[in-house]
Amino acid sequence: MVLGIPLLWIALFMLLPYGIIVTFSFWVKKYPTFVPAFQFGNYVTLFTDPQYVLVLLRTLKISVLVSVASLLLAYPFAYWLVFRCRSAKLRTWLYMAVIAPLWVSYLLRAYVWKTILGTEGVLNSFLKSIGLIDEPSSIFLYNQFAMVVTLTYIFIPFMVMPIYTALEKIPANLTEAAADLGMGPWRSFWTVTLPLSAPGIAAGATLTFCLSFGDFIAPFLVGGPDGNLIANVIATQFGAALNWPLGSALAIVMLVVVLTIVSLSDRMERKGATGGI
Amino acid sequence: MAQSPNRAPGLVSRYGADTAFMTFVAALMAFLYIPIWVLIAFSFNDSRSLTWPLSGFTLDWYVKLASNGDLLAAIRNSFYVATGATILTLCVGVPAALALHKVNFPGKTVFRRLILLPITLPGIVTGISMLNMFKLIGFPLSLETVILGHATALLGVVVTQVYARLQRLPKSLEEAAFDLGASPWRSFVDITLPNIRTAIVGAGMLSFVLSFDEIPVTFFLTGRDNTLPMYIYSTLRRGVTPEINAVGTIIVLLSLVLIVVSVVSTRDTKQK
Amino acid sequence: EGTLNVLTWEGYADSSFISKFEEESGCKVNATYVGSNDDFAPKLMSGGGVYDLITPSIDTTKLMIDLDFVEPLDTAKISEWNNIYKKFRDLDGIQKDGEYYGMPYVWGAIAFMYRDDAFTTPPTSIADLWNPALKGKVALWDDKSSIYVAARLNGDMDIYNLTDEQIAAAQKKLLEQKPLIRKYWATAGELVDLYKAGEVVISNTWAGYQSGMLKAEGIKVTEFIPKEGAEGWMDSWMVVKGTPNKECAYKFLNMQLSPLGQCGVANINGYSVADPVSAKACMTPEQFTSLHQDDPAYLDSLMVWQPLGDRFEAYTNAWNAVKAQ
Amino acid sequence: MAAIIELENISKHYSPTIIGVDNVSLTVEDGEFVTLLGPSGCGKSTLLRMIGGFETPTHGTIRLADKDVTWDPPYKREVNMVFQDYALFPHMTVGENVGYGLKVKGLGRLEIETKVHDALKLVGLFDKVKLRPQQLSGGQRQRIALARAIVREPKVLLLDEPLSALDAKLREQMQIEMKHLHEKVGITFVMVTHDQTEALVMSDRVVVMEKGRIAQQGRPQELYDHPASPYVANFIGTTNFLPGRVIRCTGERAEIEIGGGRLSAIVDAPLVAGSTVTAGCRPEKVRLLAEGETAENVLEGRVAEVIYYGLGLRLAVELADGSRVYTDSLLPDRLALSPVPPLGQSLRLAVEPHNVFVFEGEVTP
Amino acid sequence: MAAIIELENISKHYSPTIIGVDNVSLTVEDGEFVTLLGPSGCGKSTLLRMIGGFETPTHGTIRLADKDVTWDPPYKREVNMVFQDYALFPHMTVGENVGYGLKVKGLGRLEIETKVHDALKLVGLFDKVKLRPQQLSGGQRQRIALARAIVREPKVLLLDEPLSALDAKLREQMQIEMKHLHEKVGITFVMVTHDQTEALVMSDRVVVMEKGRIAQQGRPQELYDHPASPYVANFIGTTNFLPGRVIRCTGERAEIEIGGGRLSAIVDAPLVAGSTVTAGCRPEKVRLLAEGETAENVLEGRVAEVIYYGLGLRLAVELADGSRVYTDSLLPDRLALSPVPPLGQSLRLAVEPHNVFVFEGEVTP
Ligand SMILES: Nc1ncnc2c1ncn2[C@@H]1O[C@H](COP(=O)(O)OP(=O)(O)OP(=O)(O)O)[C@@H](O)[C@H]1O
Ligand SMILES: Nc1ncnc2c1ncn2[C@@H]1O[C@H](COP(=O)(O)OP(=O)(O)OP(=O)(O)O)[C@@H](O)[C@H]1O
Ligand SMILES: [Mg+2]
Ligand SMILES: [Mg+2]
Repeated sequence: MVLGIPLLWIALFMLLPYGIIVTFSFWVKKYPTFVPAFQFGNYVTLFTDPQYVLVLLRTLKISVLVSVASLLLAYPFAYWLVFRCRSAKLRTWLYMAVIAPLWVSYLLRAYVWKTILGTEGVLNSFLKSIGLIDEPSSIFLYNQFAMVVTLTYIFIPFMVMPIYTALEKIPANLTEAAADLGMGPWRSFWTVTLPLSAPGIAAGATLTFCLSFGDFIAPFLVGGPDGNLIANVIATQFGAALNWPLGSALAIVMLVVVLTIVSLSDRMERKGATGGI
Repeated sequence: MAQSPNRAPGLVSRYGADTAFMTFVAALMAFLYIPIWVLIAFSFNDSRSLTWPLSGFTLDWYVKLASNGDLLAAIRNSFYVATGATILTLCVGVPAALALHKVNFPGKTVFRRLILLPITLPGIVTGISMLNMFKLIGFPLSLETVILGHATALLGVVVTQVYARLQRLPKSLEEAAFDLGASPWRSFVDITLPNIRTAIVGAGMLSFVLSFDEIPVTFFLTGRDNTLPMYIYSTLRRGVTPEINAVGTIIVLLSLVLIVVSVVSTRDTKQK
Repeated sequence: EGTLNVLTWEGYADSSFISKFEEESGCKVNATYVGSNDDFAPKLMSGGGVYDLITPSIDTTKLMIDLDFVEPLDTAKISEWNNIYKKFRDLDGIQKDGEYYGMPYVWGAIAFMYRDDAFTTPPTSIADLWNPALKGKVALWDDKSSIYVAARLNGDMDIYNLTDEQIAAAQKKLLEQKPLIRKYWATAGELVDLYKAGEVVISNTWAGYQSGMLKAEGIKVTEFIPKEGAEGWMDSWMVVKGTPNKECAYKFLNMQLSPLGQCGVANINGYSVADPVSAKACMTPEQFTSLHQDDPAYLDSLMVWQPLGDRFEAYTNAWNAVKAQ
Repeated sequence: MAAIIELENISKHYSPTIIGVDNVSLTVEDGEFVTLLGPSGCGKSTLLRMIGGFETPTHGTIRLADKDVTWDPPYKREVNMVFQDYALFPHMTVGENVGYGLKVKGLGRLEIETKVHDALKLVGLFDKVKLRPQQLSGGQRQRIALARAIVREPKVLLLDEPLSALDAKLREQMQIEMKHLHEKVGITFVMVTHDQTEALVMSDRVVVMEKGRIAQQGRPQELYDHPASPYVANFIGTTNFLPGRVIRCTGERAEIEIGGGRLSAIVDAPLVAGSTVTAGCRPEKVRLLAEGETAENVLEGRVAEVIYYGLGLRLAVELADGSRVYTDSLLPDRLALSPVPPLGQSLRLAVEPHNVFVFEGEVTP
Repeated sequence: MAAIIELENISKHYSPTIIGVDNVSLTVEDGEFVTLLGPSGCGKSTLLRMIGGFETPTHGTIRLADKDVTWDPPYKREVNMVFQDYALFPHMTVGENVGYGLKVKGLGRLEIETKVHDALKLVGLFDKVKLRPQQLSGGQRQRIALARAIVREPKVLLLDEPLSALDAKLREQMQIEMKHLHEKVGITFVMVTHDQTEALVMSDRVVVMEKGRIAQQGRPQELYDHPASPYVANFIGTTNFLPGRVIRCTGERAEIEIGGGRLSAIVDAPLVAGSTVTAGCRPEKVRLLAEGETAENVLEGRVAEVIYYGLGLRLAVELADGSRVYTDSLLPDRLALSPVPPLGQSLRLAVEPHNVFVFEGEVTP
């Protein structure tokens, strides 16, 4: 029974739906909707029509940038929390403080960046007031930069959590051993702490990457004319274009990309696990 | 008895590094919280527009909020969906975690992969695939389909958290219960459950929050009813008013309370 | 006696006039809002039994009929049917096999709009949206309508029957414009915000609606019909096939054509209405005039949307390709 | 005394290649204190867990009090286990922990309280009844685990390395206490340990295991004095192994030629003259000969190392062929002895023939 | 020999109430093997970690080879540490682990390889160079940790309970091996342990700690034979404590009246007649008197318990006042002895006056 319920659930709400989108992806669009068929036209379109390839590449780029940006922010923070923060209470509170924004509406958190980055927004007002710029600049909003900032802001907790856990699991005496063997703080970080936290980085990067990869809100809110991401295209295919087969094929592509990333990072984590921490 | 730092040349660089770290942490906190303060500030701003600078103080938006039937209905729906999804996902996720932990069966790795997949899988794929299914079997969309969608999408959250806790639970505890005459069911209720309780509560709380705030799956699976984020999403079309910021502010306050409660409650169990 | 679930645009079931209807008829109205005409089909596609009434625009009504989502209207039960502008009643989009499926309700133009303080010489042409001096200050509706705009700029005036070459030319034109674009606006509110926040000074617009909202915020904008002409649109009420609430549905349709409904929506959204008789009864003369209710020439000057049928994909595909770049 | 546990040809194959326990038969008498002793991985825990019902054997039969329980789950067996990590329930107080097994039995509240009280008295921790296990020290937790098992009055108490988590001093103390407890409650104890001293000090019978099989079993003294194999000799206590050849063997007396001299030994079975053997003897059975004193087996060598270990001295004496013989002495009275011999000094050692073990073949300890 | 480590009035206060180490001064000679011995929490690790540079003292000065290193970080000190749980890097092979500390020195690849090779040879694990630490057994890991520290040729090797994770047999073996290693490499060893035997067997000097302070230090034999306090007497080896009163004290000889009789003892400092004292003696210094034999200090009692522990016998003898005295005997030759006395038999015990310790006041061991 312990196994039965989850198995049934998986079969009903995961395997069946995935099976159906796979099927749909071979169907064909025909006015007014679409009809069953078995052909690879949708996939051919996806890989020959430059618009899809372009969007896919752009989505990959944005997702990588978001992962890297979150990593650069999250890692030093988690590192400081685990190894440098002396007060356990402060550590708990700061950790909670990073996770807490998750509880605030995702849309509002994204939306508020419009207010901040806009031409007459908070950031421009601030820069003007400290005399850094004379004229409000429009370079902050409605472009890929704004999307990366917003997505990083939203997904950073998902990077902090696994890295924190991974760092916490590193026995203190390993870094002590490194110091003992003559390694200065930097070298001991590069040779011991960083490699041992690799599984956490992998997990966090996977999560932020996949979450950004599937986002369609940020382009809508803060993206510019060149901000279309793959999820927007899928939504369009299911909405405006009424081309569910093509949309399904896109979803399959997305699924494959995510599965690839996940199994890559799984392998990395497993390698870390045999690292035995 | 206090140590004098000037005796310790090695410590100077350490203090330097500490300062750098502190600055960084402060900047990160600013990055995380300035937007939230901006959000809150606008809920008291007396202009309908969400553009800088603020023009004046008002509580109107809170008053309006209280009388906005659609918004209140959306909040109610969100509570309904989040509660339903949390209960369902716990009902499926906890047994799944137990199965992963204890039972050895063929295809276990596939099972694990599958059940954890929705965590990383973009919600849009979950939403679309389930939409396709409901469409195919002719099941009308409603809040209940959203609940099913959320429960599926959040399954992995529950499974990972509960599974992690189970892994940390010494196997000998349950064996000791068997040994003392407890049947498997009894030892689960008496021993395993109390010891994974905080993980279940934590996973439940996280699921609740994530479901409450979920958009992509809801977007594809909801019928005519709006959840709160969907309501906000649709008002984005007409133009967001600070009413939404007022809702956001209330959510921030509520989550603060919840966070404090959860911290306090986990601290309690630690003391035990 | 029953609850009507309507899938419609905001304002079309506004409580300012619906509550009165609910009181009088005893029918409860439950509204869900769409953001685009493209939302109707997906929402109805995944199973029936959810909505009773919908209000797609004239380019989408045909699709609804072809998808078999809606049922023929019993026009005898709509008391003011014959008061509706004949031009609208005769539109192809709401008929099939001699039966009417849609009840015209409101109409308007996809006009253009600019911010007064940004221009010394008021723009008069679509070409002004291609003016490099306005780099980063232009917005355009995120819709296949963009193709219509670009096609007109290219001089292809039969915008609903463009050839592949003409669509490609329009696509090229839009790509030329892309560097100037601040944002492709998706929703009415978004465009309003863009103007308010000073991000944008010129764009196309749903005539009457966004300018009204901006005026309320104290932002001076002017709508204009460019010399290349403007598209016109018209929304109709349609009854979803197999609705169990037929009685309430017809009560609702009648109310919407009555002065209550017609002025209700005109006051909220600033759109022109389909029944001049009701309009005359409830509007001030100024409002009546400013909404062009008595101006058949204006109506005729608009290129009212037409269903694209098979060509739909070519248009959307071109537009998506522009966005993808 | 009747047999309470009977294992008949028990095997446990975790996989075709991983064999935890290999065809073990063992009978434990009612009230006995039996220890399973062996190095890590030899299958002690597996065997114990099969008695407890936590593993099912792949072969063989387990009988408890004449009842076949081979396939019974743990909660149906009248045995209780004390786990190595104690497995105290962290969410229950000490009292609740001890009472849990009674609650499951469906006893009344009052009865449970009395029994818990008695059990805690027995282990001397009644004042801790309201505390949580985490608030106790290692030794205290250990005793609570004992109390929890004993309170159910099982026929057999199984103990898997019950003392291994304690420090040396505390372990020694607990060894004595547990032995007393065994005498008091009269329950059969089956204990797993890899600590030789622990096994010898505590048990009535020691079962030495080697790679899933029983290498030898018997009373502690028996095993120590008459190890059946070099493995047992080496595992229990320290043994000097001296490779050699049989010169002659008459009756129970054998003459062995070893590198550094000659040894006679009392043997159980006759040996073939000329065969390769290994002679063994305990360091404490080797004594230093005084000037002029003679003995049957005399070995000559030089002091190579002196190891002091509180209780006494261990000398490593290097024989002529370079092999080393260790000799222990307790120094019951230091002043009465000649001073500790300096490194390099020549010495003569003696060992009685009945203290020499002889194993066939060569042995690499 | 020169002092290599000098600790001067070292204290470590973790907080105003938690005092890890309390005003300790200690000098370690070059090449010595010094052991810090004491029960859990007495500050052994803290002291060692301050020498290694992992903690900074709140007071006092640490000098290594005459250089003040009190404030130097670990990587600037010429000492190396072997951690209790080895702290091998799980993401590196054995070879990389051992070579890690050389890489930083800027040695060439070839030189590193040679040194790693030599170090692994030294600990007998050269064939494991390509494996990961997780693939090794506890004892092997321990030796790799040793090799990793030694390969850097530090002036001092610090060892924090290096053997505590090993089983008894392996531990014993490693004790000998480590002692040999110490002799071979000639590096100063400072080791922490809470195992008395380990301390006594391995070290040149033992430092017994009690609550952050040094209770006594000296050669193992000195400590065992002349414990300075009941704490030391009890912590190192087993001691029979007998409460009593001083009857008279002339010169170095004191007469003590105890519950079960009288004892004379040789004392260092004169005692006040009539004062309450506790007499102590080691079980192995107590011998059974044969029929008719006499001795200076004779105690009479009955056998209350017989404990067999391989090496020998321990008898618990109950004196007239109910107190128990333990006596150990090695049985160097079983047959030469009278049979083991049965429970309840009357016995006479003797202990030489110079084997009786006298501590002032009452002692609750
Ligand atoms: N669950 C298991 N699956 C596979 N092999 C196992 C399992 N449990 C034990 N083994 C193997 O069976 C053998 C005996 O294990 P067991 O735990 O009984 O040894 P042990 O004598 O108790 O050792 P230790 O002193 O280390 O506890 C070992 O080789 C071990 O690797
Ligand atoms: N980081 C720390 N913070 C606060 N107190 C500490 C810390 N480390 C040790 N202590 C305290 O200092 C005292 C000495 O600890 P230390 O670890 O040196 O003892 P130890 O002799 O090594 O004990 P063990 O044998 O258990 O390892 C203990 O009371 C301990 O609780
Ligand atoms: Mg075991
Ligand atoms: Mg320590």
